[in-house]
Amino acid sequence: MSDPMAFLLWVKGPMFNWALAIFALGTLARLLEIFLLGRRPNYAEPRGGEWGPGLRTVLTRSVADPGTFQRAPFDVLVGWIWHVGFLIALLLFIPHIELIQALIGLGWPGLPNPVVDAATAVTLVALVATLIHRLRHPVKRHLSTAEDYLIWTVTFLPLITGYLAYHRLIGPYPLALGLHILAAEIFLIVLPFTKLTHIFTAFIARWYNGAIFGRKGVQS
Amino acid sequence: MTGGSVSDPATMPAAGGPDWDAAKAILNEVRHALRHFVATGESTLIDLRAQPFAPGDLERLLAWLGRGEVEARVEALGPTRVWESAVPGVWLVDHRDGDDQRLTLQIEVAEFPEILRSPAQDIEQAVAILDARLGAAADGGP
Amino acid sequence: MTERVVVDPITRIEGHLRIEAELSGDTIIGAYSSGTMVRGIETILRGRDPRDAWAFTQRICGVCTLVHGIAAVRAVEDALGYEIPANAQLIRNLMIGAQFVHDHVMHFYHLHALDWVDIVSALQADPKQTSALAQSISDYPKSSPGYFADVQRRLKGFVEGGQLGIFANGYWGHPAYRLPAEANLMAVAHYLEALAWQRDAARLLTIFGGKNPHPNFVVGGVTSPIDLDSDSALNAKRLAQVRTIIDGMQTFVDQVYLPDTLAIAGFYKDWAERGEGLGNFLCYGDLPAGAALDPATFLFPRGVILDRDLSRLHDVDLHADDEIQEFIAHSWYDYSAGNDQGLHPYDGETNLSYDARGGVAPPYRQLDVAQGYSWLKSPRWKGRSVEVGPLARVLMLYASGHEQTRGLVDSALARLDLPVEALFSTLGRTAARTLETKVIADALDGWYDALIGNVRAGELATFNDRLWEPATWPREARGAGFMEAPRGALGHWIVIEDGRIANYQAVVPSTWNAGPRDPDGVPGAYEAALQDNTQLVDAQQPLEILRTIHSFDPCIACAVHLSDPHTGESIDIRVT
Amino acid sequence: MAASKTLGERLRERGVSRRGFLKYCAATASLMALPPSMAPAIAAALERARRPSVIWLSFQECTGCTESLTRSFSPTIEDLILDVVSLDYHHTLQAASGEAAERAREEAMRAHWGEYLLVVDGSLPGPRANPGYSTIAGISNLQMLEEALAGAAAVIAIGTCAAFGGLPQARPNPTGAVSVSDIVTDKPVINVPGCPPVPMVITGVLAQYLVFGQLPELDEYRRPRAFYGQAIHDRCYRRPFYDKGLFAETFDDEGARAGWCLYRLGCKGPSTYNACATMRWNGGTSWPVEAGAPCLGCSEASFWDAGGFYRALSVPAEIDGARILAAGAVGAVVGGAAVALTRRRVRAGEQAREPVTVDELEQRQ
Repeated sequence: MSDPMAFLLWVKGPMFNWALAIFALGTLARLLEIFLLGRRPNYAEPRGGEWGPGLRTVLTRSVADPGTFQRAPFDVLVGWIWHVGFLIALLLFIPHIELIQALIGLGWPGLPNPVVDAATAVTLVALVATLIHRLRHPVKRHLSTAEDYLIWTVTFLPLITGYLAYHRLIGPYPLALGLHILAAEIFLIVLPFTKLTHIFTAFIARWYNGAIFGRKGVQS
Repeated sequence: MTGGSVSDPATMPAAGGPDWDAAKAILNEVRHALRHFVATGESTLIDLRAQPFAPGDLERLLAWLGRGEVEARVEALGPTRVWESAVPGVWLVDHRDGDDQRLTLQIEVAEFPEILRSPAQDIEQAVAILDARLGAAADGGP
Repeated sequence: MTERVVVDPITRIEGHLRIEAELSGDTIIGAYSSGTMVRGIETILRGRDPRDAWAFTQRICGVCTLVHGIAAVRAVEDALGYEIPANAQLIRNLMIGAQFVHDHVMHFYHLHALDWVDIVSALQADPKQTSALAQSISDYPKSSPGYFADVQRRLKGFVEGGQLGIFANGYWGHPAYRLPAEANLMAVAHYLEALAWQRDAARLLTIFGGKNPHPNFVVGGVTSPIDLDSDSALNAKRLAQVRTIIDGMQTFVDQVYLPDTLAIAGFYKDWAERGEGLGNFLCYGDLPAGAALDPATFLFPRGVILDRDLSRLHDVDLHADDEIQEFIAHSWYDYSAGNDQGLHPYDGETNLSYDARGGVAPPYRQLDVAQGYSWLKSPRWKGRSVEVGPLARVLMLYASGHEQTRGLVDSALARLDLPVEALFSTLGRTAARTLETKVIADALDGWYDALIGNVRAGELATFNDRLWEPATWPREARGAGFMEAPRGALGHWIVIEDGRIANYQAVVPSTWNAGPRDPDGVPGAYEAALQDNTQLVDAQQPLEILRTIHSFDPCIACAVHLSDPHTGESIDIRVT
Repeated sequence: MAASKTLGERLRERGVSRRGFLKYCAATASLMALPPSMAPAIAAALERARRPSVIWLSFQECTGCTESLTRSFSPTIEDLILDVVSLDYHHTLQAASGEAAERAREEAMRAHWGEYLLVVDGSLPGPRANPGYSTIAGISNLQMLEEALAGAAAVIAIGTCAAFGGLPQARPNPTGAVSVSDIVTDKPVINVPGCPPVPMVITGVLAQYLVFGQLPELDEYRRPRAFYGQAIHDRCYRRPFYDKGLFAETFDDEGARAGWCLYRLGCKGPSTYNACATMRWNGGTSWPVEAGAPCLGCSEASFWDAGGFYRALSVPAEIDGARILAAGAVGAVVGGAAVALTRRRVRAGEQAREPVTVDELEQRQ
């Protein structure tokens, strides 16, 4: 595989198919697993609705309460910044929309490249900051497992390779683009089997919590 | 064909700078060259051939630079047209081949373009040439 | 094996061609034409997106750089029943026409002229007399004694500089060169002039297709949109530029190419008696007047002439299995159901088989002509060996009563004092090329005016997106794309399955003309043209062979482009 | 054979004045993509320059590269043939045929052994392929290349076929075609890719060799940086539309007419390194993107197999149902195993659990 174009074609062709399939069916299996765990029937008289509070919780848990913010403002702020930045880069960069449209037929307007570029730069800085924070904070360092570092890496790689490819900071371009796609594919493959699954489960879990509390008539 | 540069008032842009990227980059370079020329007396050549111009950009740039007071034509290996732009010290040198196809188009920031100067070696031979012509004249020449 | 005169490489052509000729005394009694290079483009096409095919097939040839692109998009359009806008058809006509004019002029001056023009003799010419000669045949402005003196001085400096470059080892001084020194100098000047001219002519394809060689095409229309208010589309400035280029082409054809051809032909009238061969001619027809590819509206009529009988044009059906077939009796291929049958291109199959089919291991001195001796196949129309190209087209135009052609042919024959039969010859073929160039150069006006008329009327469409997406296609489709290329009838046959190319075959002009003998031993056009009518003054300097072969304007990379994946010899040593 | 003259002498003999010479040098600098300030250095070099002997071998090619060469405006093909190089062997242009042509090649090789420039267009059947796939004068391409290589000063591979294998090497490479650099190991090779290359890039590289007698600076693919240093996309006049997200959706919509970016129509400009966007084609007339055609990426290795000319660059090459199913099966197995593991853990937890009633708890207290 000495030829970067051959490498690019491999990551865009066979490797992409593998990654996509592992991601899709892995995620499906994980979601099935979670749903098949099932909810124990609750025979208690419901004291409130499930849907309203469930949706409310999806929103409220997405915004840190003042207490949490005061305890760990860095985690909240930087966490938000890089999550939003990541989503901008992922969903509003025009070549990405092009890819999604080719895959599922759905498209939407993108943002001008300089905006996406700036968002990516901010995200990269934020991610590096989280890593430094994690390494320097004694409690966090103690709590961190190998999986945490793996996940940081697979999240960071697509962004940095994309940034480098866009600015042509590594050459040749087919290699740079190939590395970026490969990084994204690794992200996809790892996603269903690690805590990255939270991309799909976070909102479900929040809704679930909210729904249970709502049923009990308690505000979560 | 790579048409000549005509300064058509209809296409003359309004006052202020052009708002297209290709021209801005060139004009910045010209500005830099002018300051350099004023400070040091060193001239600068900018090749306009290999620029990522959009269709019509070159014509717009030439129209924007406009025409100054001097225009010249050199006949050497095909025609070369030279004119001063409306910005003093900023010259355009349009080298053409024998079929009037453009070889290069350059902006030259200088007192006057090099191609107009009589080559020193030619001047060294000038007296001999003059003498020869005088000799021919004596023999019933012009 | 008898010893033969071998000419390999035949230079000043496109591709790799070898001619072997058997002599009896000084007369050629047997000639064998061999294409010696294969790439396998049709194999490469299998499984690909039919919309991409034009780019692949276009690289069959960089000389007739447009024709395979057009044939490929037409094949896909035929398969899908894909209509294109009238403007797109007009733009394609303009591009095809420009390609003809460009290609024919370059062929005459840069590929063919040195068979008739002795460069070295031009050094002896008197520029004044050359000027007088030039002015006597044309009003072309570059004809002053000073102009010819300059050319001569440059040529002299070049020869005396000691490095003859491309002119080294030509057959200079060969007795078959018969032009006076002045005519030679004029031709050399025009050789250089034509090199400069062709650069401008090529620009027409660049305006519509982005570059030349290998301009861009698209299934469903053309790539350039029309918008008079946009810098980045075909606008008034661009269209005016097209007009200027057309004018330049017409001027050169009228004032240089046409007069030069007639002037030079006058010295070589004996070449009106040899070099024809088959007497059968085929033409698919091309250059429609409207949006549809309707043979009734073609400038070049469709038809077949058999046995020189101009009174009867036979019809051609590209889809009928029993009309166009390819044979491989003397080609380095295998057919799965026997090597003596013919296959229609839809069912075409081709397995490279060099060693087993008689290919001699290189380095070799002679081909084994009893077995396979070429990478070209032998196409036949209803079993007949036919000639395609300018001569076929001019005969077709003449036979169908095209007024301008009749006028041009008759006046040229009258000028040269030759009978109509003179057309069936090497000289006739070369002259036909010039005359059809004139017809096409003039026809450019009509297409240009029609395009301008449409634009004025607000009809701007250049592309039809209705069938662009493969999802809109039937599961299976097959189509034939044809055109008249400068070298003759060109056909591409495509079979589409599930949006992909299942089979692709091209039968090209130089395969018709340069192909080897068929199973019945009937020779191809090149072979027939050389046999039994050509004498060599000097077997070491076979200039006569070059004259006749070059009169066909060989394009051999076009002619050999076939191969098949199901072959033991195909090996994949791609470096990745 | 008389000693060849320098270019300076030749031009003077043709009556070219000093101003004309200065202009020639300015044009040459521009041609070689050098800054105009290099003109005096070029003038000095041209005074001494002698036409190098060029032997041009055409193998598995389409003659498009030669045709492109003839479209060069500066220097023109006439100037190139008459002044710049001595084109001693070139099938398409040379007068001699057959044995006389081959003799011209052998004579030029002998006379300029160790000094001539070898130009190759077209790929060639490699050492493991049948040599009969391409022969000239009965000699296989490989043998002819190896013989000519022995005395060459340097090799220029013109066009994508010679540089990278090109069309003949496209999948499934039916004739075992290889590129020139696959064969040449001990001589400098310059790759001038493109299908065909921009005319002035070909002449620019030849002029560079004539002027400086050495090869230009090359990138990792042995391409001259001066011409292949930047991606089409980065120099494209339509780039601002890409940055704004304005795209032509078909060949004749509002966007196409306004000159918007062709990315969605499959333009390979972002991954293609070539000079089209700045030098343009045919004397600056136009170039594919200007004519509404997405860049095919023709100067890049493997561009024929790069997944379709009308597929946007970021779109996967092909979605292969069978492979997705296979990969999906792997994903399902892994996912299923994870499910099974979790369920077992849950069941184990359930079994290990000791149920207790409220009464029991109260009793324990």
